Amino acid sequence: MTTRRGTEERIPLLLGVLASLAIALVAIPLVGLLVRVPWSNLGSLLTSDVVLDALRLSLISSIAAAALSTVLGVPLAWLLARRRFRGRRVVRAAVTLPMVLPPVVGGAALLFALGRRGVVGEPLDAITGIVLPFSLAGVIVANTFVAMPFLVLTVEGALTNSDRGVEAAAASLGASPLRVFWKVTLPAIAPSLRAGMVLAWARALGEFGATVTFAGNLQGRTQTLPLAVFVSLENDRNAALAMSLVMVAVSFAVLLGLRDRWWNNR
Amino acid sequence: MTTRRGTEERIPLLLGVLASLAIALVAIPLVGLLVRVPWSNLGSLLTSDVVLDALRLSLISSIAAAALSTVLGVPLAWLLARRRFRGRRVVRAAVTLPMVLPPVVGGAALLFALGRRGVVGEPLDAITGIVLPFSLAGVIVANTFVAMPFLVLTVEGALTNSDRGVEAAAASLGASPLRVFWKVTLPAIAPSLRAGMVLAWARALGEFGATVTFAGNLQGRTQTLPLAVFVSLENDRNAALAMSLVMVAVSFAVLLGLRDRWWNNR
Amino acid sequence: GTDSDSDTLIVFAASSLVDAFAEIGAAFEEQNAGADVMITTGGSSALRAQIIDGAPAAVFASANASTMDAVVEAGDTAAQPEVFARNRLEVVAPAGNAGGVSGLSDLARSDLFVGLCAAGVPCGDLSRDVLGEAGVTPSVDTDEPDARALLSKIVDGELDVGLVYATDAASAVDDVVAFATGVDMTTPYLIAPLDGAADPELAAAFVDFVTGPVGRAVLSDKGFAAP
Amino acid sequence: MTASAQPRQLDARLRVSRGDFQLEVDLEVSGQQTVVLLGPNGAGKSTVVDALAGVCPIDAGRIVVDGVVVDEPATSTFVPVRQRGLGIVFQQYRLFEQMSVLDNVAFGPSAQGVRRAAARRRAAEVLDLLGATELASRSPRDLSGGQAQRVAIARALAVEPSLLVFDEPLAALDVEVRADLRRALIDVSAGTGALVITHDPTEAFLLADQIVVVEDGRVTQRGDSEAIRMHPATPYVAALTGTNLFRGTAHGGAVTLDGGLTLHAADTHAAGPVVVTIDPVAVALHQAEPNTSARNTWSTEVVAVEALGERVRVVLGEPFEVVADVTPGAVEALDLRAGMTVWASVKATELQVRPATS
Amino acid sequence: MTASAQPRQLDARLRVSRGDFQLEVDLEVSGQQTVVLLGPNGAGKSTVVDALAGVCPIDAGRIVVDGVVVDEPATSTFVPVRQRGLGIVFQQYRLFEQMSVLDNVAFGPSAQGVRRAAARRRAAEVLDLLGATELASRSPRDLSGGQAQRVAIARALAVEPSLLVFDEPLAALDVEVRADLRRALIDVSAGTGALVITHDPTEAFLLADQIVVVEDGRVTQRGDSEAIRMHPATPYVAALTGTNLFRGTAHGGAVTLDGGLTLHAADTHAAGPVVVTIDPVAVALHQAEPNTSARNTWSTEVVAVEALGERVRVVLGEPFEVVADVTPGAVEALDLRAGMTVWASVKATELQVRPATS
Ligand SMILES: Nc1ncnc2c1ncn2[C@@H]1O[C@H](COP(=O)(O)OP(=O)(O)OP(=O)(O)O)[C@@H](O)[C@H]1O
Ligand SMILES: Nc1ncnc2c1ncn2[C@@H]1O[C@H](COP(=O)(O)OP(=O)(O)OP(=O)(O)O)[C@@H](O)[C@H]1O
Ligand SMILES: [Mg+2]
Ligand SMILES: [Mg+2]
Repeated sequence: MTTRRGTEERIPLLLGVLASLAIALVAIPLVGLLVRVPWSNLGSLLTSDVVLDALRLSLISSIAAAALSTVLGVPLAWLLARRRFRGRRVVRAAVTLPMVLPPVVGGAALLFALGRRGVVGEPLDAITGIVLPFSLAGVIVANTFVAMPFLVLTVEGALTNSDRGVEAAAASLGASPLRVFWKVTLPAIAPSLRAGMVLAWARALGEFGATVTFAGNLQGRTQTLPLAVFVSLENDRNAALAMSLVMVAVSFAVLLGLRDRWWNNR
Repeated sequence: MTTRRGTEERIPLLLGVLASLAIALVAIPLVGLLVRVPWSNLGSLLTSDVVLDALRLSLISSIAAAALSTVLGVPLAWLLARRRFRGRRVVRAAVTLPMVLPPVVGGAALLFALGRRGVVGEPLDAITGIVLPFSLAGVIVANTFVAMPFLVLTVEGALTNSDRGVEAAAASLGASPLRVFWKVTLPAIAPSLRAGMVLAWARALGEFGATVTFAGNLQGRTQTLPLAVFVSLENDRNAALAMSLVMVAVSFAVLLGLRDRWWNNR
Repeated sequence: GTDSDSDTLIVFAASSLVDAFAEIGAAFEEQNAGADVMITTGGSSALRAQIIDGAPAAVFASANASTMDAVVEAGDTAAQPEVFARNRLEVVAPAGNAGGVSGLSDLARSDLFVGLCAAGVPCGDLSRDVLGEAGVTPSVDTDEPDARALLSKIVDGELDVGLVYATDAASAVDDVVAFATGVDMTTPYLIAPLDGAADPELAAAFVDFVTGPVGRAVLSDKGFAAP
Repeated sequence: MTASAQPRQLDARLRVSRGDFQLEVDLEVSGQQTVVLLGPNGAGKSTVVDALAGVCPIDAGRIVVDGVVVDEPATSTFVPVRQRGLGIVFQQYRLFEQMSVLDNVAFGPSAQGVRRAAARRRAAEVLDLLGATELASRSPRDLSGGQAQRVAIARALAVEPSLLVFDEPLAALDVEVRADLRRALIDVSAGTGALVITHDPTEAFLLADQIVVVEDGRVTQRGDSEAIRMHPATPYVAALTGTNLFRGTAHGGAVTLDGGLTLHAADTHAAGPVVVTIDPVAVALHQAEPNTSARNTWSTEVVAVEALGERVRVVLGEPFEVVADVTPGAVEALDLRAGMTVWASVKATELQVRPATS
Repeated sequence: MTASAQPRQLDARLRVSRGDFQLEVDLEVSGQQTVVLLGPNGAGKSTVVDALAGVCPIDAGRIVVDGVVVDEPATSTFVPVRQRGLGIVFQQYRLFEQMSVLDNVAFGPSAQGVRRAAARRRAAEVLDLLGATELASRSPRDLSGGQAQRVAIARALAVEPSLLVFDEPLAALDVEVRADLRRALIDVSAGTGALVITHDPTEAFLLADQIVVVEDGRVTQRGDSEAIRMHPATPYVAALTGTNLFRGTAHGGAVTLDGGLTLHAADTHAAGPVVVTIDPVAVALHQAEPNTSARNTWSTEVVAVEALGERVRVVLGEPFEVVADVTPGAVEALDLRAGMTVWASVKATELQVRPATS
């Protein structure tokens, strides 16, 4: 249904002003960034091996982390929202911790646990030969660690909000809990699930501290864009700005590419 | 209504396994961290001026940033979910950028924009005498910049999901759009709003890169816990671990303190 | 906290100076009643960026010449910078030396996890100069953003070998074994008072104090070489 | 009962399209009239409400409430619903789940600037009027279906609107409450006009000063209860009032129905398109081909048999669907059951033939 | 019509508390019976559905479906609803908004392992049976109220359950569809039992093999339509069937009602607690104090006047609420209006006095 112009109420002044301030808070720094970007020699800065490698690794690892966060995080959110079990509050509080920990500390914690000398990492290495640090898998683990909580909390909030009567109806038609979850519960919270996935993806794309601490920083293997940016900030600021621009452009492209329908499916 | 034991369906195996993996991914590193914490001389490590100053600043700035994110971000989310306007997709994409930008770059962007020599900062200083960088206000601005997008996306997702018929009913009873928003729309998405606020608060509490770049790292003025942790990581690892523990404890206390009712109000 | 800004001396110092400057600052406060020295540490270039962007620092101590040059160029220094210390690199392996490291040439071994400072940060540039001089092509697994991050990965045993500053190795003497590189190359540390100092005299006094006998003694105690 | 000087409460020319569905309805409510919009499912009744409530802005036409144009695409006029002075009960209730029942009802007065305490007093009054006082502190989530509907009605009444719009206000209510509420509605709407939407003919006939029948988005008949009962214009209305109605073409004593069948009629003057109605009581049933003076006889299948108070209603199928009302005795005598074959007869004089007007 | 060898479809002793509300209802459905649960709003009818659906597990008692105990707290038995073989239509429909109507209806068969294409064929069939074929590709969000209810019914029918449970299945449906559906329901539930919940007595009387009347969480009467109609046990049932019913105590030719008023009765033998019923037709109205042989006369206020087919129903207020059915002529003669004062009379012989059983 297309709406006739003039049939929507004016935006309330207060909301309009606050929303504009919010937009300004985000937009002004971005403009500040764009102003400083070395537009003239952008081309050469961006086609270097370093940037292309980092872009590739960033896309792979952030998408993998978002996917992993979704696959693991949605069931966890469901559990938190739908089942009462002992220790539920502790689990919920624990899940938010990776958001609170400074990423560098998070990376250190990952090393303590999954590093070559880590509590779990050492037996893992001994038994399977898998070493997470200094590998792409490690980058993905670090990204998932920091990104998943965003997905879990978003989805849990939506599940708490959603109508359980419909789930009861589905069960009464003979659907197993898994089927109810997959066919009824998830589609009903689709917009929030999408928001959670975007949050997780974006957080993973921008992730720096945990990654560099846990997975190290090697061009072509573990150096994602934020790492490349950080390293160049030290010595070649223009390159750093140019790479930041790449990140801005990539996420803009992805988010604009997700058609409006993807967000507003009703 | 208290549920009789045994009346809930068993947790589907697949969901149980995935949720357990999710919990493990979060819990194992935390355990790793706890194992390494220097429990014996924790007392002396934690009562230093540095830690107390940083804790105070962290609490103030993260709460202020969460509040500011809510005040500005909720109206923006409403605008994105409820009104069609030109550039809506661009605004939505732009809002997510601070999540994607490496925090350090975000801090640099803030400096370019709001720094003493910045596009907006210079006139601001000249006219009002307000200087944001290297001040507590700057820390709050930096934290809000990185934290607000999480709130906006979470709330927008929930708004998209929510029943607009109820809003129409409220309007038909004579309520202004602002009243509808405040009395009907917001209460209806309360769980997601809370999730968004927790996300924003947690993100602000853990924020490091943008803060250090934009607001510097002065003990007692701008040095929040993550900054203090980072500095100690360089020279006194035990102190860094002890401080990380403080952060974990604070957020655990806050999240457990938010009674279960706060989350599950239905 | 800060009582009054005029008594507070904000010093921006390269990360590797943390321990040394903490001691020097304390000694300076003792000698100058009412002075409150606040040390802010970070990567040299991050500090440089903040100074150029107007951070209220009174003194800048950098771990290489180029960052200091940039600050001078920006016109933010109040006096000519001085070299006040030097640092060199050492080959470092975790205590126990499970990889059997014995010198610079082990950095070329692909069976070991090898770490360096990233190119562009002072210790990374120096590392590459040293390796080039010795004709060793390292088999690198990670370019760490600074020497401290690199050191802590070695201390934890995550890396088998790396090149860090001698001062860093000295600070972790119980947790690592160190070997000389066999190449005589050092990096200079420079210090200068800054234009934006709230109390320029105090800033100049602090610079003098660092380059004076007390400063020199503390620095050599922490493993720095004389200028 | 048309108002004279006083402006009409509602004067609407609605043209709305919703997906494939097209609505074209003109409506007037004036004075203290209760207009009932009656129609089958999916006819567009709730769409009329949505148009009045601004949820579905009209594509063409005009809505005037109390003399004020509130929606007119041609002049780009659009007044938000909150300024339209309507009290609407939506078909799905749409209660505010996060507030108590009392606060739900007090919401309207509060929104109109009444102080909190006064708004709650007003709410308590209205709840009392609807016999829902004991629900005041409950959450809407904990109400039964009928209780929720009562609260929705109370909420709309609390704002003292200049026009009440009720979408199926009584559907979920039990019979006792329904009678009470019907009285309350008549009381309340004594001062104002009311537009009541229903698919229940009894309700319509009881409440209405005027009935507007809507089918498939168009008005098919207007009039007071009496007129609609006596002269149903469409098969739907005929079914409502328990009459058989067919369209066909008359030609000298016979009528060929649109289905193809030809019936004999007593009226030999009618010609051209006509509407034929047959009272169900006039349809007689027989076990075998009847030897009767009735001019129209045919064999047919019994589709259903339903008790209807003292009579029994028998639905007949092919070749043409007719309803017959017979006595329980006849049912027993014929052993009527769904699926069996019977003979039916209608006297030519029982066919009422009127020229088709629309 | 009780089943003999075959196990009962449903045998339930339900004890549930929900907030302040207590439900204590015993129910049986056997063979091909349709049992109708009839009761006023908030009586606990939907709570019965919730208990059967496992949404509100019972606190005590036992639910047996098709011979299998599905809920019994004493033995900690609890079978999830999906294994109970029930086809439930909830009062709020609860359609899946993210699926098409067809997929909504196909959901049940799919969940029971029917292949996708077959499930959709089955769904199309059921939609066809309910005359909703043209809705198949629509979204539930775009349906009218009645259309949504039809889809909800189709969805429950599609699973071919061993017991159908319908919570107000016809409330939102228009009269034509209602009649169709009623037939479809009777058809479908011919093979299985059905528990139909309604507040509409006509619906109850039409559908029921047995009626269970629930009031305030308790069963107040059971029986077939005839029994309930002839011998209403409570004022609610009496009102449903258009009868006046009072409780009181008889003592030699007089009955003192629970309200305090004493009436004369012809029956002089009754003593102790009794139920008194008065046919509305037996209540006569007069402009002034009547000079009549009727032993009971009193002055009262007219609360409401409602047309009721060929009769007019007059509701009288203090000192005791009675309904009188009079002719339109009488209304005109007396100029009856709500609010006026009239005299009423009832002959002692018109009081039917029965001993109170419950
Ligand atoms: N949001 C919508 N989008 C598209 N079509 C719709 C929408 N809502 C209703 N319709 C269709 O418009 C037509 C009219 O619907 P409406 O709700 O007005 O019917 P109604 O007369 O109120 O019926 P009922 O008695 O069943 O409530 C129906 O065919 C319906 O399917
Ligand atoms: N979730 C709930 N929590 C507490 N009380 C409830 C809840 N749901 C219903 N009730 C109360 O339980 C009683 C029975 O409600 P129920 O829904 O079973 O009534 P009903 O007979 O279906 O009525 P209706 O005809 O209005 O649908 C009512 O008083 C109702 O207010
Ligand atoms: Mg409708
Ligand atoms: Mg109910």
